[in-house]
Amino acid sequence: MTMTAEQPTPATAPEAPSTTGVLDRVLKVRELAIAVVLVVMLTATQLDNSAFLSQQGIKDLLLNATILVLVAVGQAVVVITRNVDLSVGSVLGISAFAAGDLLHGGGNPVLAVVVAVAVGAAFGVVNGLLVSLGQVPALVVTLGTLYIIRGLDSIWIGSRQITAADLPSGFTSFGHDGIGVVPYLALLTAVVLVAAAYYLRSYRSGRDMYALGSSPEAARLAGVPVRKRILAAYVTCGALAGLAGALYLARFGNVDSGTGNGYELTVVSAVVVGGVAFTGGSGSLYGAALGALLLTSINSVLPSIGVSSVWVQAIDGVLLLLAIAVDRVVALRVAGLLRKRAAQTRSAHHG
Amino acid sequence: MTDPEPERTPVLALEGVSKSFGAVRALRDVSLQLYAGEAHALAGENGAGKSTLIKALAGVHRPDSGTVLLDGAPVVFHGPADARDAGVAVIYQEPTLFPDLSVAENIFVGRQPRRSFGRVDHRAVKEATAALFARLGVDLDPEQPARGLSIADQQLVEIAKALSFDARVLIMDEPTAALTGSEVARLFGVVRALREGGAAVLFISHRLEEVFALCQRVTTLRDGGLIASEPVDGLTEDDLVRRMVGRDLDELYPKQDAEVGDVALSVRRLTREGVFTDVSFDVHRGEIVGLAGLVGAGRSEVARAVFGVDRWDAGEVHLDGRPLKPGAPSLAMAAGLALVPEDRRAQGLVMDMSIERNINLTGLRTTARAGLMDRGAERSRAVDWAVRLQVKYARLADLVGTLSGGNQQKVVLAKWLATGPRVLIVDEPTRGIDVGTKAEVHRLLSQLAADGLAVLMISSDLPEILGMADRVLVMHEGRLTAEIAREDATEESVMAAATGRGRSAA
Amino acid sequence: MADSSRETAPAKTGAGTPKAGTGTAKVQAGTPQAGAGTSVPDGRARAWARDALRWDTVVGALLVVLLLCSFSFVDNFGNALNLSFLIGNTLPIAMIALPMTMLVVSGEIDLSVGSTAGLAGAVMGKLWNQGMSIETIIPLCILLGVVCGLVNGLLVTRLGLPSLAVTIGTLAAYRGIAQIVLGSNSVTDFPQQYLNFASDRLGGTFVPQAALPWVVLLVVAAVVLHATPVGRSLFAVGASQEAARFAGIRVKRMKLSMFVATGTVSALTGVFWALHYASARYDNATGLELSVIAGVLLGGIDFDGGKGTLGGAVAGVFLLGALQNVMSLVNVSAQSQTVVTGVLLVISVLAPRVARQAGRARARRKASAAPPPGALPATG
Amino acid sequence: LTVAACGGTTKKSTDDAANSSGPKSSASANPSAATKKGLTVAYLPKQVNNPYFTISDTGGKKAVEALGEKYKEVGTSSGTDTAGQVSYVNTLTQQQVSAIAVSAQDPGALCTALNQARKNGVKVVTYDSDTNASCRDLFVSQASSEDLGRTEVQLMAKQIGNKGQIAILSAAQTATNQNTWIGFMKDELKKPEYKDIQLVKVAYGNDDAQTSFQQTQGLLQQYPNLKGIISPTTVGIKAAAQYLSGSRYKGKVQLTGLGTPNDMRAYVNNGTVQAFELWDPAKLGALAGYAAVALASGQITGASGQTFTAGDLGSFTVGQDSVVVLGKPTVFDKSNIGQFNF
Ligand SMILES: Nc1ncnc2c1ncn2[C@@H]1O[C@H](COP(=O)(O)OP(=O)(O)OP(=O)(O)O)[C@@H](O)[C@H]1O
Ligand SMILES: Nc1ncnc2c1ncn2[C@@H]1O[C@H](COP(=O)(O)OP(=O)(O)OP(=O)(O)O)[C@@H](O)[C@H]1O
Ligand SMILES: [Mg+2]
Ligand SMILES: [Mg+2]
Repeated sequence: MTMTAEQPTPATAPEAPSTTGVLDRVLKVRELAIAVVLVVMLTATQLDNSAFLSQQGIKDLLLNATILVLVAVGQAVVVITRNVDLSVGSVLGISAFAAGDLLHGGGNPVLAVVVAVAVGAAFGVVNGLLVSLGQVPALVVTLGTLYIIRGLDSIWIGSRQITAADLPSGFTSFGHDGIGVVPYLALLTAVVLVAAAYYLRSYRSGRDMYALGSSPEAARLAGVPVRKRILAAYVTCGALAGLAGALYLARFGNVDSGTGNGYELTVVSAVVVGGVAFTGGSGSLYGAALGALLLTSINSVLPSIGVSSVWVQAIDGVLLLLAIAVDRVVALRVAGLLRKRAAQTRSAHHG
Repeated sequence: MTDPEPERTPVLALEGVSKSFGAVRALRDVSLQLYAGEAHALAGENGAGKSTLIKALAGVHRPDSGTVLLDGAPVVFHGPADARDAGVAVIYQEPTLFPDLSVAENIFVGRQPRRSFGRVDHRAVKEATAALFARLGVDLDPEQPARGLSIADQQLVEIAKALSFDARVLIMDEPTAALTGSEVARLFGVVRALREGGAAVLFISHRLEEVFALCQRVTTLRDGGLIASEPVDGLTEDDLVRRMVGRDLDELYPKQDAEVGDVALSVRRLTREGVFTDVSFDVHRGEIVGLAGLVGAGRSEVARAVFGVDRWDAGEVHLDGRPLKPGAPSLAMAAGLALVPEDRRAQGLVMDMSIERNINLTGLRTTARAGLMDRGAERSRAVDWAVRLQVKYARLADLVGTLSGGNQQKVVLAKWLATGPRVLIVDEPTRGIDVGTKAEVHRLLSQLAADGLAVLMISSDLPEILGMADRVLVMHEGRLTAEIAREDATEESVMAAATGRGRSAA
Repeated sequence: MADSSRETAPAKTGAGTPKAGTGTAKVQAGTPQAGAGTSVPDGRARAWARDALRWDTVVGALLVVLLLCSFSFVDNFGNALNLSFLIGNTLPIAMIALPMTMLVVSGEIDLSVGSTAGLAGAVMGKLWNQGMSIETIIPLCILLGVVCGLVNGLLVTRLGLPSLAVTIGTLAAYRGIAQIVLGSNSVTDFPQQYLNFASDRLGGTFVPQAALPWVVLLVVAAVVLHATPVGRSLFAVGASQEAARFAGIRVKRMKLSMFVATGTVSALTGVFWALHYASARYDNATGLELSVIAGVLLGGIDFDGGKGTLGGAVAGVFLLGALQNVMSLVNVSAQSQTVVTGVLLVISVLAPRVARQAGRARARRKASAAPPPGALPATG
Repeated sequence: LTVAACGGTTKKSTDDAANSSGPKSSASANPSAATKKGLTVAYLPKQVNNPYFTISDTGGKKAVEALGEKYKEVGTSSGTDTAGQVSYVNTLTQQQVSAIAVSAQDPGALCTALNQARKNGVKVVTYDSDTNASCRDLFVSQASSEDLGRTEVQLMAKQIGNKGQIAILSAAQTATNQNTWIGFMKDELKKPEYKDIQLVKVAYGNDDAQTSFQQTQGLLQQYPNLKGIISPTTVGIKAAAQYLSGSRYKGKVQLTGLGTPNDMRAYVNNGTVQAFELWDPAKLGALAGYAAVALASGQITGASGQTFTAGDLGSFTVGQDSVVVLGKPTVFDKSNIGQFNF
């Protein structure tokens, strides 16, 4: 018999506030690191060029980020479930045009936004069904739908384009006006972001997404409705890409069949920089949003400190590498710290 | 064979269930009844179909024929969720945790306590987890991520999860395989309480003494068929083994005396910060050295460091007098070291590759001729070892993941024994292996030692350590606390050192 | 039969996990199937059927069918000039697909291949303009590819960063450096004999001269991946990095060398590109990575690693190339071609799955009709 | 491979050989030859579905069909897919069309393919964006580069009162036509009447709305006293105008360059932009079509000094380097923009 030995006096309910505190902080540090980089970068730019953070400057920064933030948030939801949606650029393009087409005929702007979201969500359903029902690799499927939607988009649109003249002036001014320095678009984006993040954190179905991204097998055994959740993630992603399309139209006042081409790589970079792991199950929407903000800000910072556009792409790439490397090093450090902490608390318990 | 008690309806039952995987008939017309307030054991060799039966009960597999009865009425579980909703809690043979989620979230996934507007109450989740752990006597932080938990800790989390359901039926597939005595005792205490509270329990273990300690009834399977379903009272271990294996049991610990030779493996002052400290020991040719300790004592970590999978911070390791480079498993292998790791699914096997490929993964250089793979040599190496270890398989080209748990373990052993090592470290070598095969593995280890191999055996199965080791090393909290000669090794002396009480002379 | 076993492997549920799409390709080409422990009566026949149904075989068959149909029904397809166009235009993709397949099998990915090719071309143009001899420039450019691959590989293996993220970064960085190096210049005046080599055909045949080195590379890659210890290790590393490490495989070194190989071949491709199109610009080969990846994916290589065959990848690349050529010849618009490419990709992952499900349904029907022989697999 | 060249092959050693490549049309022209019937003229724009090219190719279609010939259009859906454009040239060669009218994504990369086409009897006309002169029979230029460069500076100077800082927002750094125009702008700015105008920066927006946006923002932040921006690209000017119209710089910072009336209508009407210019793309396409048919009928060979008639566009003479120029660009402002629809 092996069950005779004495029990090693386990502490009841190991309520260890120190470990908990560290953990809490660690979870936040991941986003904090990006935030710090962002703040440092903006401050340095401001010191170099005092016009940078003028009222107009701040407004521009926020406006530039909104569209990418929206798409990155949607993408992050999908990536958290251990999938990916490469078709977001195409979806953005086609829903922007759908909205524009409606407004072109003198439609209602609110309706146009709704239509864009609906178109996006519809493509989200397609992606989601293919991935979840077919149980096939998301990368391949969405690369496929990237091509398909792009092709359909150009067949439908042909050489037509929507220009600012076709749009009601209220719609375009919605694209650049705001309350003080905060543009309406940024407000809308912030609301969507907070709502989505709160949902992921505080609802069972939101937690399910993390669970199934972390281990699909365990999720199935735990009775998580895997297909439903994956579908929901894709629909969210599609809908947000659609919304981003509508905002794109408002902001740039111009859409043609090329709109959103190649956007997927930017979005994926933003999500990765924001610390959302491609292996699923970890990362936060705030991180993804910060990643997007960081990327677009770099592209505003470089021209305004007079860096020649020739250098922009190289600097972009190097900064992206730096951001993920720094994030990784910080994470490793913290993990090491935790390991030691854990060892210490363990010996303290048994000691 | 079975004599259903007419006055009671089983809570959950199988009737005439069959299930095939391709040509493999994992279950053939099996029936089973679980009654409230009764602990029911399921016995059988590796690959007998125990886990498959459990998965049929839990809605993971749909039986090819036969029915599942809930409270006497036929039901169809379309998935694990249905079974769960019907009050069936399952601990699967292999822990299935979410590595990125906290331990607490792992336990409550999909059924977190909620606040207003359906929001998850994170605080309640944490508190409920802490309470569960207290009940089980587990020392884990509810907010710790599940990633990095040892197999034993993972198993404990799985147990806590199953308990949290307050289920009517509790099904446990080898929950104790990775646990040491004290955790097992705790677990049994809790399970008894549940059973007395009216729950039906189905329990699988290859440690027969556990079956006798916990269960009232036992059902035996062999080759997917039902052999017997009978009360435990009046059965002996030998009876049970005969039902399972179809013959009498060989001696379980066939330890041969071997001539102890030179030092083969010498570990000096090995330290990995935060994991283990100042570990020194020798293993001689012809010797089996047992390494005992409680779960989390750091035994596996020492083995991993010696083999080079982890780096060490200080100290040195010599193999046959030559120093080993830290962090270089390939060099360690070349020097004649082999490690059978504890986590066969993540570390021991490539689940998506065939049995043959897995066995040959350690011999890529030796089976190659002029830099090209020699298919014939690969094949015969694989067949040779699969046969020697009695792996039960349909075809060598089948995915190793389709084997039963115990047979997977045998493939891991085969993979390493095939390298013809001079020093063999085995970490929980018989975890999940049935008694018959266990005896085979022990005989093999003993034989190898007799032929001059140096063996370091890590095991949480204390009788195994006591039965097989020439010498027992004991670890506690990352330190070696005792070295006990075979004559002096008893359950008491080892446990004393493992719990850090009697710091006997090293 | 392998098919029905899949049903129970729960890991196959989540879409992101090791997937079914290429599952049937996992038993490597030509593995002798009948086993020692086999008591399955028709094992060989089934194994053959399974082999024939493997996706890479299907893609190969599709390619052959497409070629045959085009020869008979599409005007101007079969003549030597067109075939040489077809091969010449697909060659850059086919080159990079070789190391990319191996890299993907080992569980990583390199998106910076197009940029590496562009950078090699840009450096080539720059040095040429400065009067260096082409015989010095080409080795230098290839060395540059080694460095590019090393950078990717070191970031991935040493820092443990995800390769997707790293190579998105270097995708931008290498292209940016190319832009800095060559700016708005476009260098076209490379020596004629080199330009000829890159565009001429072999004797009177339709085979471009440049296809010869590619065939050599193909043979080398195929042997390494499918018949050497290195190849075996790559599959193991891709399927389970941890288990591979515990088996004494040098995972990091393995991956690093695959990144280097990819960088090197990409640079070589960049040189070929500049000569083939007689133009070195910083934006040469933009977007090439997507074509490579689409071809490789179509050929049934699993991006989670550990699965796939080189033959499948090559067939996938040429299937896309041939399809584009044919569609242009029959005046299908670029937009519709895009749609066709996309549909093909989706089918490439859906079809094996549907086929498997159909097969399983058939097996179930058969099983319920006639109970299988009671023989159980022999023990050992 | 390298055996032949012990000392190595360098740029200088091949310089002489390089210029003579490409089949020169040696046949002589017969200006009075009849226009052949049943010809096929294939348009290969930089990018299909690009509104600008659609207008010009539609113009080409009308012209070609008016002559009773067959028209077709093929092309890549990306404006930077040079390899794709090459394979289209290859395909057209295969299909034995009579002439190709191509707007080249890259001046060099198409050469091999185009020369192969010419060897197979296909006439090659470039329009809008030229290749190296040795790879085509004729280039139909939208306007003389010199005219375009200089007039844009003149437009800008008028709008800012000959005084202040200006910047240029171009497309990609490799865009040949942009670079030529910018060269002439810089030259024009050297004139004494523009001594108070400083060109502070050339920025590149890569013909991408978002990048052009951010480059515009950067220019305005970096040079707070900036008075004007010249954007000689339709995408760039559109993006810059949209940004200006929604910012506090609207009306204060002047914007001019090349744009289409439809794109710019809203900004001219709301006061963001005073005037800009462009040629008529439909006429450009039509002229390319007439030229292609004339070449294929043997009425011209592309040698300088030859003359051909281009329907109601009138008669054109081939100039230096086998270039035909469409004419002067049109300036659009509030007074006339209503009359144009393209
Ligand atoms: N997914 C699967 N695909 C194919 N065969 C399978 C699968 N799962 C189980 N089997 C086969 O079914 C038989 C029964 O396996 P099972 O896991 O039920 O055994 P077990 O009694 O639990 O053994 P152990 O004690 O080793 O855990 C074995 O022969 C096994 O190889
Ligand atoms: N990757 C890791 N990260 C953090 N902690 C870890 C990691 N691996 C193991 N640990 C912790 O280190 C301790 C010792 O490891 P481990 O449990 O493997 O030792 P052991 O004595 O071999 O126990 P077992 O009997 O379970 O094998 C455990 O508490 C475990 O939770
Ligand atoms: Mg089992
Ligand atoms: Mg252990």
